[in-house]
Amino acid sequence: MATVELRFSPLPEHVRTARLVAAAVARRAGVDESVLDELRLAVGEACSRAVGLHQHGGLGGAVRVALTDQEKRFVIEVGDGAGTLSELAASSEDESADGSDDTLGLAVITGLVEDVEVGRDEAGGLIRMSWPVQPA
Amino acid sequence: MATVELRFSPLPEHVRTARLVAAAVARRAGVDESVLDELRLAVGEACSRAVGLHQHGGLGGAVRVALTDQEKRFVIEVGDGAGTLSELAASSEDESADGSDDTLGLAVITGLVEDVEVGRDEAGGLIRMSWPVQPA
Amino acid sequence: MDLSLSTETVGDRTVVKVGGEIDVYTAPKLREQLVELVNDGSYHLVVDMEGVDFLDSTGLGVLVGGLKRVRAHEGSLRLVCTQERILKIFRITGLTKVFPIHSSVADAVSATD
Amino acid sequence: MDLSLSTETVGDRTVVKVGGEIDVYTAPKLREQLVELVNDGSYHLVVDMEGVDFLDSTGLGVLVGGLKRVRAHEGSLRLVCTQERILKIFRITGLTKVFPIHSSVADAVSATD
Ligand SMILES: Nc1ncnc2c1ncn2[C@@H]1O[C@H](COP(=O)(O)OP(=O)(O)O)[C@@H](O)[C@H]1O
Ligand SMILES: Nc1ncnc2c1ncn2[C@@H]1O[C@H](COP(=O)(O)OP(=O)(O)O)[C@@H](O)[C@H]1O
Repeated sequence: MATVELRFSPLPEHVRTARLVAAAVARRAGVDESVLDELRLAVGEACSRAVGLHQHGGLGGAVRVALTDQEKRFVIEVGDGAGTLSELAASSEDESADGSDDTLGLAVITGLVEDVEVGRDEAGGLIRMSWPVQPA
Repeated sequence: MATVELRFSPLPEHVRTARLVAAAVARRAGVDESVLDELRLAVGEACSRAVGLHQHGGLGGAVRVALTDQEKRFVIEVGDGAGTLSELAASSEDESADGSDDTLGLAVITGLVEDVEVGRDEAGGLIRMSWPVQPA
Repeated sequence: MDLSLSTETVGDRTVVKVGGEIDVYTAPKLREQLVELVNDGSYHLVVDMEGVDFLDSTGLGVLVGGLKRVRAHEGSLRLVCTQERILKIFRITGLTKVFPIHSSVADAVSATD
Repeated sequence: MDLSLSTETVGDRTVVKVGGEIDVYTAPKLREQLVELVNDGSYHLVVDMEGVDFLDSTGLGVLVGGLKRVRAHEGSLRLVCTQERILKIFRITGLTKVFPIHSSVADAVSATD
């Protein structure tokens, strides 16, 4: 099981909560102070993307953030419940949006996080990221 | 569905995370600043109690905190997965513990929170508390 | 922390001073502000990011949107930013090539290239 | 924030100054400190709570445990606390009747009742 799991209804305001929780749990797990800012940003991006997918698709459900403290890595998984929509959105250019947020979001995540996988599970898209943990 | 739901493995350190999240989401939902301290304490007590039950019972599983923003009330539910253990613990006096924490914890919760119900669901004990929300 | 916004006119430029967090929650306020300025005929904008604590891709998107809007009127959108943390986000998204970034408001309002 | 602890001897009293959060996570450290003092023969304790930001029932339990320990040696455990927020927690649990609570360390170390 994840050490800590957060689920929230797809609203922008809860993305802040997700950032807050991820950073607090990561710090406590021993993730280096110097990468906490990046971690906070990356989690925010993954959650914003998930919220955007739910909102564009007019979907209810929840965004899931799983925080797992492994021996040597701190793993964060952000899953949306947007089903196949999450694939469409990742590939299509949304011309109506200012500056195509989704592409920018992924660029930020992949630019910041060394270990990142953009994949999927049963519910929809799943972004998996990890950071090293300092031995306590 | 709850607006925000947190699940965590039954370890004392995560109780802090639960306090942090509950206070942040409650504030954002419009719970008055003046009661946020009490809310934080009450959530902490409910979570500490749940963690204690899991630990005494040698149980795995997770403690659940559901935060629901209703029209006029902000509702917090803290559920343990301790099954029938949660009843035993509530009634028995644990003589080995310093000052019988469990009784003190419930005293704090019921002393602080006007609207509180101590009950149960399928998984175990469930403490339900609510606070008024200021119209935005 | 929430977003704070204030505007000031310096010659033909409008300086938008931004403070706090520009994220998925607050970015709409910044977007509104930029749209309003352009609608009111301010086409030469300087966005002062020195007070920004947090910036995500939604914020970047709003800035890119602002740039598109002023360009439609032959305008400009310049940024003021010296915070390494924030500059990094522009760099990894390739946006340092899209926005002129200055190290002070004085620099930005007098720039002409 | 974490718990901070420091001790000081004033005459026959030992003053334990506590800062930060006393909760389910940090209370074990306070318990250890109190147990150690009693084991070392300090039976007249003053716990200065003025620097405490957060106190929960686990913390109360540890203080009650400390009181039991010093009483087993005819000792005393006095608290220093003027923070209304913290006092309220002692009040609603009925512990204001159990602990002598003083408004300054000077008061507490000179109290004899
Ligand atoms: N990163 C965060 N995660 C969760 N809650 C937060 C975060 N940042 C701020 N908050 C909480 O949200 C409250 C309101 O923040 P703010 O952005 O000022 O709200 P508003 O949009 O209502 O003006 C703050 O007082 C704070 O407790
Ligand atoms: N209420 C809280 N909820 C979640 N995380 C918290 C809370 N308070 C502090 N933290 C985080 O935990 C980190 C470590 O806190 P601290 O108690 O000082 O840890 P330690 O026990 O490792 O010394 C803090 O830097 C902070 O980010």
